Amino acid sequence: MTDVQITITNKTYPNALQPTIKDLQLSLTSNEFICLVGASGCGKTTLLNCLAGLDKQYDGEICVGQQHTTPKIGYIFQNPRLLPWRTVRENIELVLEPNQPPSVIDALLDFMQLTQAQHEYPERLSVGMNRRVAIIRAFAVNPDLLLMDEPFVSLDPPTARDVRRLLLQLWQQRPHTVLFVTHDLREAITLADRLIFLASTPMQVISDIVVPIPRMQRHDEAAIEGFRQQLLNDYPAIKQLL
Amino acid sequence: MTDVQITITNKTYPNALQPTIKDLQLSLTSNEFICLVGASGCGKTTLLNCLAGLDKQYDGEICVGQQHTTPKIGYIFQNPRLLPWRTVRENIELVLEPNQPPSVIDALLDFMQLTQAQHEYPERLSVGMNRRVAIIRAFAVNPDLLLMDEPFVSLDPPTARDVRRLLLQLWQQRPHTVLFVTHDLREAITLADRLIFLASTPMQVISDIVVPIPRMQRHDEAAIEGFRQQLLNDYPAIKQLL
Amino acid sequence: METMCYFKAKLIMTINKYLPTLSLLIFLAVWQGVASYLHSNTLPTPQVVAIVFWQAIVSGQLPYHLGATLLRLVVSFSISMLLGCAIGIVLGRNKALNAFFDNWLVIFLNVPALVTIILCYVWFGLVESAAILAVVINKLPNVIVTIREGTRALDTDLMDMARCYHFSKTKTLRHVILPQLQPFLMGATRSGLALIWKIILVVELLGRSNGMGYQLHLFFQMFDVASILAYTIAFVAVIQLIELLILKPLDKQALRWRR
Amino acid sequence: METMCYFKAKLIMTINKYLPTLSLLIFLAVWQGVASYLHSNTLPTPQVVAIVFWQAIVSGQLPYHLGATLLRLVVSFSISMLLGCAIGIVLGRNKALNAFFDNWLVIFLNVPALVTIILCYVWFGLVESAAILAVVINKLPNVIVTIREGTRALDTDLMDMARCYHFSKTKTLRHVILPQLQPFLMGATRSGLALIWKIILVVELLGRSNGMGYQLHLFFQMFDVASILAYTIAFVAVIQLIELLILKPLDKQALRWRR
Amino acid sequence: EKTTIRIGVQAAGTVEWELSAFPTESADFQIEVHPVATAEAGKIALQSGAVDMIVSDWIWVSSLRAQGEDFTFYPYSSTAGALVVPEKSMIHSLKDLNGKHLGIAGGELDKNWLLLQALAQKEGIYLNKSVEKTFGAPPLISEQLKQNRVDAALTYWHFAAKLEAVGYRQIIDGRGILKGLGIEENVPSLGYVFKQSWASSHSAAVANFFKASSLAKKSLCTDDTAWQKVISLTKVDEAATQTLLRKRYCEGGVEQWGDKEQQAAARIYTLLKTLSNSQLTGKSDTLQAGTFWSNK
Ligand SMILES: Nc1ncnc2c1ncn2[C@@H]1O[C@H](COP(=O)(O)OP(=O)(O)OP(=O)(O)O)[C@@H](O)[C@H]1O
Ligand SMILES: Nc1ncnc2c1ncn2[C@@H]1O[C@H](COP(=O)(O)OP(=O)(O)OP(=O)(O)O)[C@@H](O)[C@H]1O
Ligand SMILES: [Mg+2]
Ligand SMILES: [Mg+2]
Repeated sequence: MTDVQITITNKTYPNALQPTIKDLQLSLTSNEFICLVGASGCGKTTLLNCLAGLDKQYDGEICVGQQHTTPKIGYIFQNPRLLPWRTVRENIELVLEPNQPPSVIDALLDFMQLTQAQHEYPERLSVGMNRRVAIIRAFAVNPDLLLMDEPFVSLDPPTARDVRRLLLQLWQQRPHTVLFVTHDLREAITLADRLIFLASTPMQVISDIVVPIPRMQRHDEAAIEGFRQQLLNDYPAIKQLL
Repeated sequence: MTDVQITITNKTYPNALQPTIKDLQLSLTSNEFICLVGASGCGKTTLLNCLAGLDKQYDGEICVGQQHTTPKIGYIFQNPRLLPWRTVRENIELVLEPNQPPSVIDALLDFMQLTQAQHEYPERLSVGMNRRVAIIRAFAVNPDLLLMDEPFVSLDPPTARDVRRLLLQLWQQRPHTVLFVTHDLREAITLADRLIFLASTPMQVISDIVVPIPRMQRHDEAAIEGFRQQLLNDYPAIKQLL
Repeated sequence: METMCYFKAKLIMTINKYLPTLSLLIFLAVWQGVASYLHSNTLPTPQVVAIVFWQAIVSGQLPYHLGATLLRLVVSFSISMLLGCAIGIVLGRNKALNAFFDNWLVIFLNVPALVTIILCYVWFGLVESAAILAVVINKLPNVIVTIREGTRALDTDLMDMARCYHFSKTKTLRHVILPQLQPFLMGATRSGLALIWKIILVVELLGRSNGMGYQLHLFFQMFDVASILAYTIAFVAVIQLIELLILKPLDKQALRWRR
Repeated sequence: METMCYFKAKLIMTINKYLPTLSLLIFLAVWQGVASYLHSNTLPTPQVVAIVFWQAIVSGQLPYHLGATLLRLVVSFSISMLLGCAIGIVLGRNKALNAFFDNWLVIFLNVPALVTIILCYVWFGLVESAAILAVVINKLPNVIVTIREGTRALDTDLMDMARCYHFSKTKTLRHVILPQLQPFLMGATRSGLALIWKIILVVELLGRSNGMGYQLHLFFQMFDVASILAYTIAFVAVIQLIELLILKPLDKQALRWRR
Repeated sequence: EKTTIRIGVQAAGTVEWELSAFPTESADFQIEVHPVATAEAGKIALQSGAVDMIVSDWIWVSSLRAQGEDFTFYPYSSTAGALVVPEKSMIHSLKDLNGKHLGIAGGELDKNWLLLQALAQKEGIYLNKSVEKTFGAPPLISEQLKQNRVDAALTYWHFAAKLEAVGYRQIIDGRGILKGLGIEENVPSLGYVFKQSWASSHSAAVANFFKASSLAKKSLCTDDTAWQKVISLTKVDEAATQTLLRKRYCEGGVEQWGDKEQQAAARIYTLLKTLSNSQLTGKSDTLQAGTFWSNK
C-alpha cells in the first residue's frame, strides 16, 4: 500500500532568488506508474529528492505509504552514483538485505549483459554500463516506491527496449508505485498509467493525463504514435515541452 | 583543413581480457559531420579519447589536420566535467583564448537560457543545465575538430531541437569536422553527412552510410522517418543496433 | 517524513553562533575547577595565569619573544608550504620521480627533529638561517606527503578536460589542481602551524637567544607553569587569530560552491 | 599524435623497479662524498656509522631501546588514529559539535608538546601510561584536523545514495566514507608516524629511563654524532619496513579501482 | 627493615660515579637508581613522586618553597662552570672579551653568566653590551668554540674540562667569579634535593646516606683502584680528559657547610635576584628559610 501524498507549499534552495517548487500537490495511487515530463531545470530531480527523503528543507508534507513503516525506496539517480571502489557486483550486493538470495543479482546481471563485467570497477566501464548497474541496483531491492530519473539515457535502443520490458514485467509481477522522469514522450506513453506535465519556475502541474491505451497494446508503435499526436493536438499547453 | 586519419590496430585496456578496438580504420574528410552509432560499451568513448589525445596507450596512428599545428579540439564529454568550484561563466571563460571577446559567451548563454544562472556554481544547477554549459564550452572555443559524446541526453526536446539547430548553424558558418556519438537514429540522420555504425568487442565498422537527404530538407520529419525505414530495410546488420 | 520549519532552523543557527564562545567558557570553567581542586603549583588557576600574562605583556617580554618566534614561523612556514606543495604535486603526478625520491622522503620524514636541528647548527653555526633551515627540513616532508596523497586522488576526468582544452600549466594548477587539493592544504596548514610551533621551540631551545622556545625553557628550568601557560595562551591566541582572519574565510570560500 | 610502443613502456617499468635502490645508493654516495670532503666529527662517513650501528645491535643496546620506543609508538599511534578518525568524522559531519569543539581543537593543537608532557607526568606520575597519554594528546588533534577536512569534502551524491538505500551506520562508514578518506588517512598515517616519533623522543627525554629519546640525548651530550645517526637509521629502517609491508600494499589497493 | 632511597640519576653524571663507589652493603638504607636523561627530567621525576631525591640547585629549591612546597637541599658539590678560550687566544682576562664573540651555555639566566656580568661590571665592563653573545646547548657551544665560530665559551664544568683536556685554556671558573665578587666561602652549587617531610621520617637513613656519599667521594679522589672502577662511567676514552674530570670533580668537594656558607648563599641569592631581575629566583626577596636541610 504505497500511495503517496505530496504537498509542497514552498521549496526554495538557500540563496535562490525564487522558489523552485511552489504549491505543488500530487497524489500517487498505490502501484501506479507515473511519468513526469518537464523542461530541463524545472525541478523534477528536486521533487524526487524530497520524495526520497534526501532533501528535507521544504515547507509542506510528503506522506508515503503507511505511517509507521519506512517504505523501501529504489532510486535511479540522474547520474549512476556507484561506489567507484567497489566492483559492479559488490555495488549491487551492498543494497540487498541479508536474507535476499544472490541469485537475484545473477539473473539481473545476465539480463543486462553485465555478467562478464561483474567483477570490474565502475570507472573501468562505459557510461551506459554504469547506468545499467544503477538500474539493477534499484530493481534488486524490490522497492515499494521506485524513483527513476531519466534512467535510460546513454543506453542503446535495443538495450533500452529490453530494460523497459523488464521494468514493466517486474512492476506487473510485484506491483509497486513508480515515478519515472523522462523527456521522451513516446517512452512515457509506452510505460505510464498517467502522464504529468510540469511547467517551470516555480514548478507546477500543467496537465495530468491518464493514458488510455491498454497494457496489451503498448508495444504497438502506431497506437503510441497516434496517442502522441492526439496529445499534441488536444493539449496545446504541453506542446511547448515537446 | 582538418581531415582525420585514424588507424588503430589494437587498443586494449590494461588488465582487459580482449581488445576494445581492433584494426579500426576511419578517415574523416575535412569539415565532415559524422555520426557514430553503436551499442553501449562498444568503445565509442574510447575512440573519442584516443582522437582527443587523452589516451595514448594504443597501437596505431591518428593524424589530425596538418602536421605541425595542434588542432583546436572541442570535446563534449559524456558527463559534463565542469569545474565545480568555478561558476558557469568562469567555466566557459577558462577555455577561451585571451583574444576572444566575452560577447561570444553572452550570446551562447542567452541562447541556452542560462543567462540567469551564469554566476551559479555547477552543483547548484540541474543535470540538463550542466550539459548545456558543457555544450557552450565546446562551441565557444571555435574548434577545428568537435567531438560530441551523446551531448543532448537530459535535454528536453525543445531545447535539444534548438541546440541541434545552433550546432548546424555554427558548423555551416565556420565549417569544421564533427564527430557525433548518439543512440538516436533520427537525430543522427537529421545531423550527419555520414553515419557510421559500429559493432562491439572489438569495435569494428559494420556500415558506413552517406545520408543523401539535402541539408534543406533535414527539418522535414517525414523525410527523416522515410530514410530511417529505408535504412532498417536495406541494412539488416544495423537493425540489431536500433 | 517530517516537516522542517524555518523558525526552528533559525533558532539553531543563533545557538550555533554562540557555541564557540560557550565552549571557551566551559573550557575555562573546567580548568578553574580542576585547578582549584588539585591546588598544586603545577596547575595554576586561570586567574593566576591571566595576571602573569598581563604582566608579561606590560613588561614587553612576551611581545618581544612572541614576535621573534612568529617571524621564524612565518618564514619557515611559507617556505615549507610552497616548496612542499610543488614537490608533492610533482611526486604525486610523476611515478618515476616518486619511486626515486620515496626513500629519501621516508628518511627525512623520520630523522628526529633533534638530529636535524643539531646538524644544522653544527654545520651552519648558531645563526638564524640555520634555525629556519632546521624547521623547514622538519616540516617539509610532512607537507610533501600530504600533498602527494592529494595529488594522487585528483579527478582524472577533470584533468583530461584541462588537457583537451589546452589549459596551460599555471591555469591547470590554479583552476583544476589547487581547488581539489584544498582540503589537503587546509589539513597541512592547520597541523603544520602546530608542528612548526613544536619544532621551533626545540630549535630556539638549543640555539637561539630569543623566542618563545628560549623563554619557555627558562620557565621550565624554574618550573614556572603559570608563565609557561601564559606564553602558550599568547601563541594559541595568535593562531586563533590566523584561524579567524585567514583560514576560516578560506574554508568558507571552499564551501561556497558545495551543495 | 604519437604512437606508444609497448616495448618502450616495458623498459621504463624495469627502470622504475630499480629506482628505489638506485636512489638509496645515490643518497649514500652523496653522504660519503660530503663526509669525506668535510672530514669532521660532526658528519661521520657511512662506514663509521655502519660500524657503530652494528656494535649497537650486537651489544643489545639498540634493540632494547628501539623496542621500548616502538612499543610506545604502536600503542599511542593506534589510540590516536582510531580516536582521531572517530572524532574527525563526527566533527566533519556535525556543524554544531564542530562549532563547539573548534576552539578546543585549536588550543590542544597548539599547546607545546613540552607543556602537555610535563603536566601528564606531574599529574599521573612517571608511569608508562602517562607517557603514552602525553603522546596521544599531542598527536590526536593533528589526526582530527586532517580527517575533519576529509569528511567535509565527502561526496554528497554518494552519501545521499547510501541514505536512500538505508545503509546502516557501519556500512556507510566502511563502504562509503572510509574509501573516500583513504588519501587523508594515508597522509595522517605517514606524517603521523613521523610526528609521534618526534614527540616520543621528548617524552622519553623527560621521563623515561629507556627508549631512543633517552639514548639520543645521552649521545647529544657526548656529541657522538655517529651513534645519533646509527640510531636514526635503525628507526628509519623500521618505518621503511612498515611502509613496504603495510602502507605500500594499502596504497596499491586504493589504486586498484582507479583508471 | 631498610629504607629504600629512590634517587634520580643523570646518565654519565658524577652522582652515578659516586653511587657506584658506595659500599655494597649498608646498615639501614638501600638505593634504587632511577636513570633520567636530563636535569629537567630529574625535576619532573622528583615532583611527580617517582623518586625521593635528585641532585639540583638551591635556588630552585628556594623558589619551590616560596610556592609552598617543602623541598630542601643538602650540599653535594661546589663545582661550577668556567670560561674557556683556545690556547693561543689573545684573551687573558675579562677585559679582553670586549668586542669578542662569546658562547654561553644555558641562557640569559645562567648563573655563571649573571655573576660574570656582575664581576665585569666591577671592572667597568658592560659585558652584556660589549660582547657578541650566542646562547646554546652546551655540546653545541663546545662545537662552536672548536669551529672558531665563537672566541670564548662560558660553559658547564663538564664541558669546560673536556675542552681543557684538549688544550683549551681556562680564564676563570665559577668559584673564581664568586671570589672576585667578594664571596670567599666555598658555597655549594649543587646538592641533594628531597622532601623535608620524607627526610624527617627517615632521618637516620638519610644521614647515613650522606655520610656514605662523602666517603665514596673521598675514596674516588684518593683511591686509584676505586677510580679505575668508575672510569667507564665517564664515557670518555682519553686518559687526559679522565684525569681532568676527576680533578675538577674532587675540587668540588664541600668540606665546610655551616652558617657562614649559608649566609654567603643568601648573599649570592640577593645578588642573583637583582642581576636576573627576579626572573631566576622568583618573587621572594630572600632565600626561603629551610632551603638548607638541617638534621635537627
Ligand atoms: N543544490 C542546489 N542549490 C541551489 N539551486 C539548485 C540546487 N539544485 C537545483 N537547483 C535549482 O533548482 C532548479 C531545478 O533543478 P532540478 O535539478 O530539480 O531540475 P530538473 O528538473 O531535474 O532538470 P533536468 O531535467 O535538467 O535534470 C534548477 O533551476 C536549479 O538551478
Ligand atoms: N579505463 C578502462 N579500463 C578498462 N576497461 C575500460 C576502461 N574504459 C572502458 N573500458 C571498457 O572498454 C569498453 C568500451 O568502453 P567505452 O566507454 O568506450 O564504451 P562506449 O561505446 O562509450 O559505451 P557507452 O555508450 O555506454 O558510453 C567497455 O567494455 C569498457 O568495459
Ligand atoms: Mg534532473
Ligand atoms: Mg561512452
